[in-house]
Order: sequence, then C-alpha cells, then structure tokens
Amino acid sequence: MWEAIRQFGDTYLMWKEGPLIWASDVLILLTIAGIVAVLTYFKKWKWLWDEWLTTVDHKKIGIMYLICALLMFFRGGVDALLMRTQLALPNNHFLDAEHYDQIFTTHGTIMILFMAMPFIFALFNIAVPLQIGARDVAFPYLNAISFWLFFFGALLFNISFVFGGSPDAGWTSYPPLTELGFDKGPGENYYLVSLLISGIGTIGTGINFIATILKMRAPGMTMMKMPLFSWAVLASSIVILTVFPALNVALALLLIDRLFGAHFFTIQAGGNPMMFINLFWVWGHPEVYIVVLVAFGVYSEVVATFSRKEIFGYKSMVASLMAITIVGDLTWVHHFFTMGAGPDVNSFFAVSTMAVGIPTGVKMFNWLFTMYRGRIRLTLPMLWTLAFIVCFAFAGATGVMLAAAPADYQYHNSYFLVAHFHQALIGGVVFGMLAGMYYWWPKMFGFKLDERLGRWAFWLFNLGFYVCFVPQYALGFMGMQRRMYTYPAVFGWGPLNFISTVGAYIMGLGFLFIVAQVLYSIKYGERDVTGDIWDGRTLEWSLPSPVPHYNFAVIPYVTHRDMWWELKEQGRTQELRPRPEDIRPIHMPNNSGRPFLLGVCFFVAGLGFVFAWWLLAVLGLLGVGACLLARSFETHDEHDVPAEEIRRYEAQLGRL
Amino acid sequence: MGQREMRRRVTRVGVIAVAAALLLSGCSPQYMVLNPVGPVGKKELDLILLSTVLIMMVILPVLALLFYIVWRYRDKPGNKAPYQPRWSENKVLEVIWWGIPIVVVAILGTATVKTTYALVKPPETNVKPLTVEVVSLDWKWLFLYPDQGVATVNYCEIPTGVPVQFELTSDAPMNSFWVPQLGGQEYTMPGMAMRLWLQADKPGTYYGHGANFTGEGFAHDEFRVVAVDETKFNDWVTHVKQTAPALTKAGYAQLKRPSIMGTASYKSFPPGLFNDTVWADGGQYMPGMLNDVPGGAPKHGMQDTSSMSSRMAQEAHMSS
Amino acid sequence: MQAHNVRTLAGRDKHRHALRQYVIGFLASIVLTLAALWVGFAHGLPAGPLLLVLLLLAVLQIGVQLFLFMHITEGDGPPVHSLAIALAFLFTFVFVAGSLWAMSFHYMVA
Amino acid sequence: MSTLTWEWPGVHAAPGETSGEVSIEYSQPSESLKIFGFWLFLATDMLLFACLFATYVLLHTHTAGGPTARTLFDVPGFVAETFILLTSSFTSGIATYEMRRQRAGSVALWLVITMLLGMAFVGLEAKEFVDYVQMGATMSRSAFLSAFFTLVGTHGSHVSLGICWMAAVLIQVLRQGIHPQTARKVFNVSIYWHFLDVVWVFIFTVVYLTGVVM
Ligand code: HEA
Ligand code: HEA
Ligand SMILES: [Cu+2]
Repeated sequence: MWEAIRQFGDTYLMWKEGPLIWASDVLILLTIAGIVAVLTYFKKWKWLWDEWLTTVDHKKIGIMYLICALLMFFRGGVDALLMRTQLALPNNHFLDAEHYDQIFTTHGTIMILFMAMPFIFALFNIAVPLQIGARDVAFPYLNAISFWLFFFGALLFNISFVFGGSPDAGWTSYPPLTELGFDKGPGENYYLVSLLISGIGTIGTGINFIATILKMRAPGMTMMKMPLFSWAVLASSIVILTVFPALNVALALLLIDRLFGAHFFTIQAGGNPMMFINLFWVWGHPEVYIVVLVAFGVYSEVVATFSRKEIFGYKSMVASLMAITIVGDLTWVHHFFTMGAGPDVNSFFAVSTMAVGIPTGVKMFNWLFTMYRGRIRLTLPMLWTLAFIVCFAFAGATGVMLAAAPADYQYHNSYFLVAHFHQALIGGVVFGMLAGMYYWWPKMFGFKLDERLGRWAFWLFNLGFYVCFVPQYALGFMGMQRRMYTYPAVFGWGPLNFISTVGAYIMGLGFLFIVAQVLYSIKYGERDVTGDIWDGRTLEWSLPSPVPHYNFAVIPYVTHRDMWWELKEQGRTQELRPRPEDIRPIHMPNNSGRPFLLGVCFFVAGLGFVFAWWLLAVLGLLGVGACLLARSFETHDEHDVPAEEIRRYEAQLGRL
Repeated sequence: MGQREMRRRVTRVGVIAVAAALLLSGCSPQYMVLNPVGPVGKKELDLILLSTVLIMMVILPVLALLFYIVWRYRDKPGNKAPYQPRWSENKVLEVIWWGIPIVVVAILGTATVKTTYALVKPPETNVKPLTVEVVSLDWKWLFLYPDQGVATVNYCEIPTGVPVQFELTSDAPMNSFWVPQLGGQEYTMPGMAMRLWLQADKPGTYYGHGANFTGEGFAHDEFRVVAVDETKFNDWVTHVKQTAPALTKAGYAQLKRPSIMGTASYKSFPPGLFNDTVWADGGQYMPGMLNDVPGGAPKHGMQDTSSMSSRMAQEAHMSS
Repeated sequence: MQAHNVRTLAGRDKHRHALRQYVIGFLASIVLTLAALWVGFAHGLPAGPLLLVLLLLAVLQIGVQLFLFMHITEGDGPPVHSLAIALAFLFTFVFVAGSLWAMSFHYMVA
Repeated sequence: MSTLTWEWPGVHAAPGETSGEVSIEYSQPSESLKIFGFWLFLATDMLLFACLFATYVLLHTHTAGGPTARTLFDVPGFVAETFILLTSSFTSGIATYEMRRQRAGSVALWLVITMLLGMAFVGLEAKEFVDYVQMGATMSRSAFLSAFFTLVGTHGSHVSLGICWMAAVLIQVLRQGIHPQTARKVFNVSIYWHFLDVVWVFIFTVVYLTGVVM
C-alpha cells in the first residue's frame, strides 16, 4: 500500500524532482484549501454557482475571462522572471536544462493561448454587445461553453507542472523532437490535449461573435456606423474561424502519432515532420493578428475618446482591418524561410509579409491624425495607447526587417527574433489589453482604477520593457540563439543579458503596481455615477455602470456613427433614456450548469488522453455526448423579465 | 505628475532606446552578424542595412509627428491650437499614407527577391567549390568531406576564397546550421538534403551553433568553422589522413547517441554515409531526391521493414 | 411558440418547382459521379488532364449540393453566410495549395 | 417563398424582402440566427478538412514499402459508398422539402431513410477499414495509411455523429411536430448532411478515384 503510494507519487507527482515541485505542490494545496475555506466561511458556494459558474451573461463571462487572463499573466510572468534570472549571468546554474526548457515552453504557451486569448475574449464579451446595442451575444449558452472549455484547457495545462511533468519542446512544439521516439513524457500530451480543448472553445467564440456582430446590431446601425472596436472583433473572429481548424488538425495529428502509433510527423514510415511546422504556422502567424487586431480596435476607441474627436479615416480603418485579415492569412511561411523551400516560395511569402505593413501603416497614420486638431487627455488608457504607437512602430519595423527572407537567415531563432515578438506582443497586445481594461473597467465594475498607481505601473512597465528587450536585439546580432538555458562567457553576451534581466524585474515591479492599483481602487477608487466617466462616444457609455443584466431596457435606434457623442453634442441624450411606456418584457437566456459540466467532462477526457487511461477518456467523452444530447432536447432556455421589474430597476438607477 | 514632465519622460525613454540600439550595434567584432567575412554574409548585411534605413525613414518621422501632435494638441486650458472635432476625412492625406508604405514595400521587396535568388547560387563561379556534408546529431555536428575522404566532429576546416557547398541533413531532431559571420542559417532536417552556399574570405575561426531547439543538450551544440588558405587546408587534410582514426559504422552509431563532446577528426568514413542517413530517415519520399534516382528507387537500404524497426528501436534507445 | 402563425407556402406549382430542384440535383450528382468513374477508368487521359477533369467534376458536384440542396442563396437579410462559405473555399484553396507548394522543396540537393 | 424565388446560382433571394414570406425555419429571429451560426460552423469545418486533405495529398505516396492506394482500394466498395451517400443527401433534402410543407410524418420518414442510408455507409466504411487492417494495412503501417485513415475516418465520424444528431431531431419532430425550432433543427441537420456529401465527393475524387487510376 505504502509502496503503491510512493510509486504513484514518483511517477505522477514527481516527488523526486525536488524543492521546486514540492513548493508548487504545497502552494497549490494551500491555495485550494484557502479558496474552499473562504467560500465555506462566507457561505458563498451557492452564490458562486448561481451567479458565476452557471452564468450565461456576457458581462460576467467577460469578467471571468479577465480574471483568468490576469492570473495567467502572473504565472507566465513568473516563468519569465525565472528564465531571466537564469540568463542573468553566463554559466549560471540557477535552473538546469530540463526545467529551463519546461519554463520557456509554458511561458510562451501560456502567454499566447492562456493570457492573450482570454484577455481579448474578455474585451469581446465586455464591450461588443454593449457597443452594438444588443442584449447579449448571439449564442449565450455557447459563449459559456467556450469559456469553460478555455478554463478547463488552461487548468489541464497548468497542472502538468506538478502532475506528470510539463511540456518542454517550445510553444511551437516541432516534431520529430516531440514524437514518442524523442519525448516519452506526458508533458507533450498535456500541451496537445489542453490546446485542443481550448481551441474548440475558441472556434465557438469566433462563430458567436461573427453572428453577434453581423446579426444583432441595434436597428439603424449599419456596418458603416459600427464602432471600430466591433469591427476589429469581427476581423479577429474571421481569422479565428479560418485558422484555428489548422491548429486543431496539427495538434490532433501529432496526438494520434503519439497515442496510436501513426506516422504523420515521424521520421519513419514516410512521416513528414515539416508538415506539422507548416500547419502550425498556418495558424500561428494569423494568431498574432487575432490578438493584435483586437488591440487595434481598443486603440481606435481610446484615441477618438481621449482626443475628443471623430476617428480619422473611418473607411480606411475598416478597409485596413479587412486587408490585414485576408493578407495576414497568406504569410505563414515567413516562420520557416530557413527551411529551404526555395527562392520562389520565399520570395512570395516575403513580399506578402511586408505587404501587411501597408494597411498597418495606414492605421498608424489614421490614429495620429485623429489626435491632430483634437484635445488630448493623458488618461491611463491614452497613455498606454501612446506607448503602443512608439513601441509597435519599432516592432513593425523589425518585423519588416525579418520579412526580408535572406536577412531572416541571420535573425532566425536568435534573440533578435525574441526581441521582435515581445515588442509586438507586449507593445501591441499587452499594452492594448491594458488600455482596454482601464477603459472599460468602470463600465464593468462601476469604479475607476486609481490614476496615480496606474502611472507608476505604466512608467515602470515601459521603462522595464525597453531595458529588457532592446539589449536582446543586440544579442541577436551577437549570435545568441533563443532557447539556450545557459551560455559561455567568451562571446561577451553576459552584460547585455544582465541588463535585460534587470529590465524584466522592473516590468515585474510594474505588474505589482497594477495588482496594487486594483486592490487599492476596489476600496478607494473613484465611483462612476454617470455611466459616462470618460465622456465616451459609443452606446455603452449611455448605460449605467455597472450595466443591468438585460443591458438595454429599450433597444436604441441608431442614427449616427458615434451615436452617444452625437446626442450629447445636440443635447438629445434624453432620447437614449428608456421611456416607461416603451418598456416591454425582455427575453433573457436561462442560466445553465451544463456548460460547466461539459468543461469538466472535457477535462476528465483530456486527462485520460494525456496518460492513455482509456477508461477515463471514454467516460469523459460519454459525458460530453450526454451534455450535448441533453442540450438538444432542451426546448425552453429563455425566460421573460417582466416589464414591471425592469421599470422598477431603471427607476432605482434614476433613469426613468 | 505634470503633463509636461511626463512628455519629457516619453521623449527621454524614446531617445535612450534609439541611441542604445544604435550604439550597441556598433562595429565591435562581437557583433558577428554585422561583421561578415564572406560574400554571403555581406549580401545579407546589405539587405539588413537597406531594410533598416528604409523602414527608419518611415518610422522616425511617424514618431516625431506623434510627439509633436501630442504636445501641440494636449488638453490644457488655454491651448490655442485649433480644435476641429469633426475633421475626420481627407482624401489627399489618405492617398499619401496608403502610398508611402506601398513604395517602401516595393523597393524592399525587389531587393529581397533579388537577394533570395542570388543566395541559391554559388557566390563565386570561377573557383571550383568544395563540398562538405553536414549531419547534425544530438548534440554535435559531423562534417564529411566526400572529395577529401576525411571527417570531423564539431569543427570544420575550409579554404578561404573558395565557395563551400554545405549539404545539410540531420540524424536527430531538426536543427539549424548557423555560422553568423559567414552567413545565414538553414535547417538540417532528417530525410532531406538541403544546400547552403557559404564562403570565407578571411582566415579565422568562426563561431557556429545549432540554432533550432533540439532538447536538453541544445545549449552546448556548438562548433567552429576554421578558415585557412588553400595550401594550409590541403596540409590539414593530409595531416588528418595520416594521424586520425577511421570512422566506422559502429563508430557512427556510437556518435549518434545523445551526448555532448569536444572535437574529433577521422581519416575516413563509410562511403555513402550521408546518403544512407538521408534515405534511412525518409529521404526516398522527398521530391528533389526522386530526380536523382532513376525510377525513384532508393540507392541504399530502407526498403525492407526490418531496418525500419531497427530505427525505431534506436530512437527509443536515444530517448532513454 | 408562434409555430402556427407561419404562413404555409403558397401555390402548389411552386412546391413542385422545389421538388423538381431536388430531383434534378440528385440526377445531376449521379450523372457527375458516373462521368468521373468513366473518365477515370475508361478513358486513357494522361495524369495531368485527368486530374483536372476529375477536379472539375468534383467542383460541379459541390455546386449541385450548395445550390440545389443546401439553399445557399437563401436566408434572411444579406447573404453573409454565402460570403462565409465563399471565404472558406478561398482559404481551403490557399491552405492546400500553399502548403503543398511550400512542402515541395524543389531546390533540395538532388 | 424563398425556395421558389431562387433562379440562378449567385442571385441572392432574401425571402423576407422579396415576397414578405419566410420559410418556416427562418421565421423566428432566434432560429434563423442559429442557422447562420451553423453556416459559420460549416465554414470552419471545411477548413479543418482542408488541412486534412493537404496532409493526405502530401503523404499519399509515402507508403514505406507497404500497400499503395492502387493495391489497397476496393473499387466496388467505394463506388457503393459514394452512391449511398449521394442518395442519402437527396433524401435528406426531401426531408427539408417536407419540413417546409410542415408535414411532420413525412419529414420523419425521410429522416429515417436518410439515417438508414447513413448507417449503411458507415457500415460499409467500417467493413472496409476492418478489411484493410486485416490485410496488415493499419494506421501505423505508413504515413500514407495514417493520413488515409485519419481523413476518411474523420469524415466517417462526422457521418456517425450526424446520425446520432438526426435521431435526436427525429424524436423531437415526432413529439412536437414542425414548429420554427424543430424546423430549424431539420434544416441544420440536413445542410450538415449535404456538407458531408460535399466532403465525400472530394474524398471520392482525391483519395479513391485518383488513387486507383493514377
Ligand atoms: C502580436 C504579435 C505580432 C505582430 C503584430 C507581428 C507583426 C509582424 N511580424 Fe512578427 N512575430 C510574432 C508576433 C507578431 N508579429 C511572433 C510571436 C513571432 C515568433 C514566434 C516564434 O518563432 O516563437 C514572430 C515572428 C516573425 C517572423 C519570423 C521570423 C523568424 O522566425 O525568423 C517574421 C518574418 O517575417 C515576422 C514579421 C512580422 C511582420 C512583417 C509583422 C507586421 O504585421 C508588422 C506591421 C507593422 C508595421 C510595419 C509598423 C507600422 C507601419 C508603419 C509605421 C508604416 C510604414 C510601413 C512600411 C513602410 C512597411 N514576425
Ligand atoms: C503575450 C506574450 C508574451 C509576454 C507578455 C511575454 C512576457 C515576457 N517574456 Fe516572453 N515569450 C513569449 C511570449 C510572451 N512573453 C513567447 C511566445 C516566447 C517563446 C517561447 C518559446 O521559445 O517556446 C517567449 C520567450 C521568452 C524568452 C526567451 C526564452 C528563450 O528563448 O530561451 C524570454 C527571455 O528573456 C522572455 C522574457 C519575457 C519577459 C521578461 C516578459 C515580461 O514582460 C514579463 C513581465 C513580468 C511579469 C508580468 C511578472 C509579474 C510577477 C511578479 C512581479 C511576481 C514576482 C514573484 C516571483 C518571482 C516569485 N520570453
Ligand atoms: Cu508571423
């Protein structure tokens, strides 16, 4: 008995691995115990289930995405600091190769799939229905499913560190290194299965938001009157729809290789590992546009609002979004110029890659000229936006340099590349997500985040960013490869790496200021009583903060692009207030525990696949099937909110 | 904090960043990519410089404009700058900024395409090239000299002024062959024989490293390229032939096991080792390979399944 | 449920027209398949043109399914779903052709 | 009526706009929204198959000394599968047609026929797979076979899933008759079915036919 436990502990809980794992084990147990204790003590279990776990309300789902994204940012950030600590000095042995490999893999995977993706979905959910004058998304139930698939996918990925071992072949996970012949551990299976699960959810989100944006706009809101953030979400969702299947196929095929002995990507029996690389980047490149397009949407809203001016060149903005959507899908080969596919292939993809710079440049200029002849308020969202323009100009510049295929032969897999993509991902995406978070925070929670602490966070993070990543460009020119857990002193890479590490810690400090800011503001933050704390332009600012669960008591009729601002200009804001006689009962979707259960079933099945415990896998899949069938037979999933109740509530908010 | 102060800080950070980038990427020989010693690296450097200049010509004005606009139109009581909240369209301006990037991309694109085609040809045509076959292993580099008959591990002697045709493959997970001072990298892939032209114009010892992640030993996957003049190169070959041991099939199998090692030299190697390796890892399916072999039949091995299972066994062994 | 507010369809012959569509579609799909089989087995076309003809027949089949069976042109509001399907066809082509092109490695050492 | 204003491919007939009448599955906004969502799903599913096709085409000659397409594929078998599936596509179309005429019984009948044909198809395919495996042509024999089993198997499991779903819809039609919600379900399941037919046509062409004749 004891022996069996010990063996289980050694194989799955990795007790032999030492203090890092033990500490994580203890930390996780303490966290779980703490959460359970708090929930029980405050008698919050029922509240948690009724209000959150079963919710189909897009605003709450958005908030849950946001919380997950911030937590994952922290996890990914801790990974980053661990890596940077190891790299601070030549010949350092703070981490060994095995752990370093696991950490950069989880860092990259988590940051992109479990930080950036939920962050954009948080903003999708929070802003889109409000901006377009809808009561919820097109498919609220599917929305909940998407969230829980993401959640359990992320959970599965995160437990790998303490249960069986993390993946360690990079976020790109190229075979044959990841084939069974070279990598026996369950870590790689964790990577494949958890990304598959959350990938299915992501496709759901893509479908949902395309349908929402195309079909649920308030009457009068033609496509050309739609706010640019919603356009950006549409663009991003189209990219999701076109490329996520490629990721899922790539992952599934590799999983089939590993679990069922097939030969897609092995080097025996005719497998071709390059095809994985190809499929991965068919998704992987557009993926960066999936996230950055949403950030572009945020910037468009923020720039117009805080310059007190209409967005410049709205039509160009729409055209450039769509151009990036389409052309961005045609550039994936630039990630493997050095594979030697030949000059024809490289030339084509080099030029198509550079071509993406054209519409992006147009956006840059339009943002600039939105500010021109405006009145610029340097609030937090605007500060992050300005910092973005600076940072992303350089990210794009280095991107275009990478796109010159023969030059890329020199940059590829070097720290020059690492610097490029952090500049794009942080300067483009993270800055945008933070800008969006600050911008819509009052709408979500009814109070503003503290400006003073926010400025500290802003300056520290920005300063840290350049200190961390500018030296990495130089390191690239000095020939330093990415994914090296240590390096010798002779090449002179030490000093710049040290500087870079210092920068990373400054960024960490900046992040801590954000945490402090949130905690401080919960107590002392400025309350938003008008619902329009920024002097906004679009429909969401016509609503009270936080927004009632049915969003609009009466769906507005839209006549202008910046509807709310227009009405304010003309002194007609009263028109967006509901009139008692217009209030009708509202159909709202019912809460359901099934999406959560479905997530649990996927999780169970996923664990079964990771360890090839087939019984568990089959049980989980049966559960999935049962949930789907039950859904099919559900006929009434809506309820009416009586008009009286809405009137009472609106009166309470002082809107009647 | 006052807005003016903040603005100053923005400027300062920006200036420092740019200055640091420019200063750091100086001429110190540590910057291998910026100090190429052969025509391939030089061509690539030319393209790097061209792209940098072109893109900076757009980016820097954009940033200057940004700082100017933010300063001029800040929301400050008494700011006299015009405020036109509805000014949101201007055909001429928009044509200009659709136009600028198009022109830049056209120029850079042309240069890129030209260089791309140039690099698949030998850098010099009137000198007879040297062929070196490269096999990346876990975690070491094996160099085979088919014409000289010698082989080395983790270092590669080449004559200066002679174009070298590296033929690349891998008998381990995919790697990438990179000698920054000679020129850009190319993947070494199992089952494929890729070609990379490089040439050293100055004698010297140049750093090389696997550039694509291959697992635990990746950080130590280093090698050297030693360029010497032609007579010294010939002397070196003779020297190796006289003093070094032979690489046998068994020796190769030993070499293939995952390990980290120093340099080694061999006076000979099993004939066709490179081709055998490529074929054994799936080379028979690669389109380019079929041209070589009439009827598409493989030259060596890998037809019967028994050798396949032996490979699987080997791989299983390697990972353990 | 407003099930019964829905007006039933007008006119018998319009129904017959719809039915005729299905029948035509079915016959077309059978004929196209037979044609493909015939071209494949009975006709000694060289590989290139053969492939071309077969793919052409397959594309016609898609047309049959999409237009005669799947009512791709119908819907309420603008035909955005047709646009989605068109986009999917475009990217199907791009991803398949692009992948095969990138994986063809014409410049390897022979 | 929408079906009827259709004249020529590419000409869009928005039923609501042309005649003031909407066919039943589009008659409620929430239902027509779901149809739209389903079209979007079909679009992504198509791209999923695109990737599988690309993989198959790339690997179809990589037989590792094992069976090739020409030696393996059984012509009468896949021809039969093709005709069965084409017929089932037609019968599921008739189910839609009857749904629009609000004839629940008839819809049920045609759905049952479609399901039976579907089962016959899946049965034949399963038999085909079992035969191959018995000949030693398993998924782990060669890259070609991995790609073959995965591509055709993914289609087969789509069909199987479609059968289950159709059964669920059938029960609802029988219990509740035709109303906008059940009508939408009949419509979606049948465009799903046609879509699988489209995919099969390509499998038939790219995998089987070219496999044996080229
Ligand atoms: C949000 C993320 C993001 C974004 C937006 C981008 C944007 C771009 N990226 Fe980047 N990239 C990554 C994230 C991102 N990238 C990641 C994560 C990797 C590596 C992954 C890995 O290997 O692990 C990578 C890798 C990568 C490579 C592969 C390098 C290699 O592996 O060797 C290349 C090569 O072409 C490239 C190019 C580009 C280009 C041309 C753009 C363009 O879209 C940029 C366009 C923007 C501008 C050009 C600036 C604004 C324009 C103007 C001011 C007008 C003037 C413009 C012109 C004159 C053109 N990127
Ligand atoms: C959105 C994506 C994203 C983001 C935001 C980041 C953020 C950061 N990244 Fe990362 N990174 C990637 C995506 C991202 N990265 C990807 C895709 C890879 C490639 C992976 C691969 O090769 O497979 C990569 C790889 C990568 C490397 C290269 C590793 C290698 O090749 O060997 C490095 C090295 O410096 C690095 C550093 C950093 C740093 C310092 C940050 C900083 O911004 C982080 C800021 C820090 C925090 C937010 C931490 C906050 C926490 C605290 C303050 C708590 C402190 C407490 C303790 C230490 C206990 N990243
Ligand atoms: Cu890219």
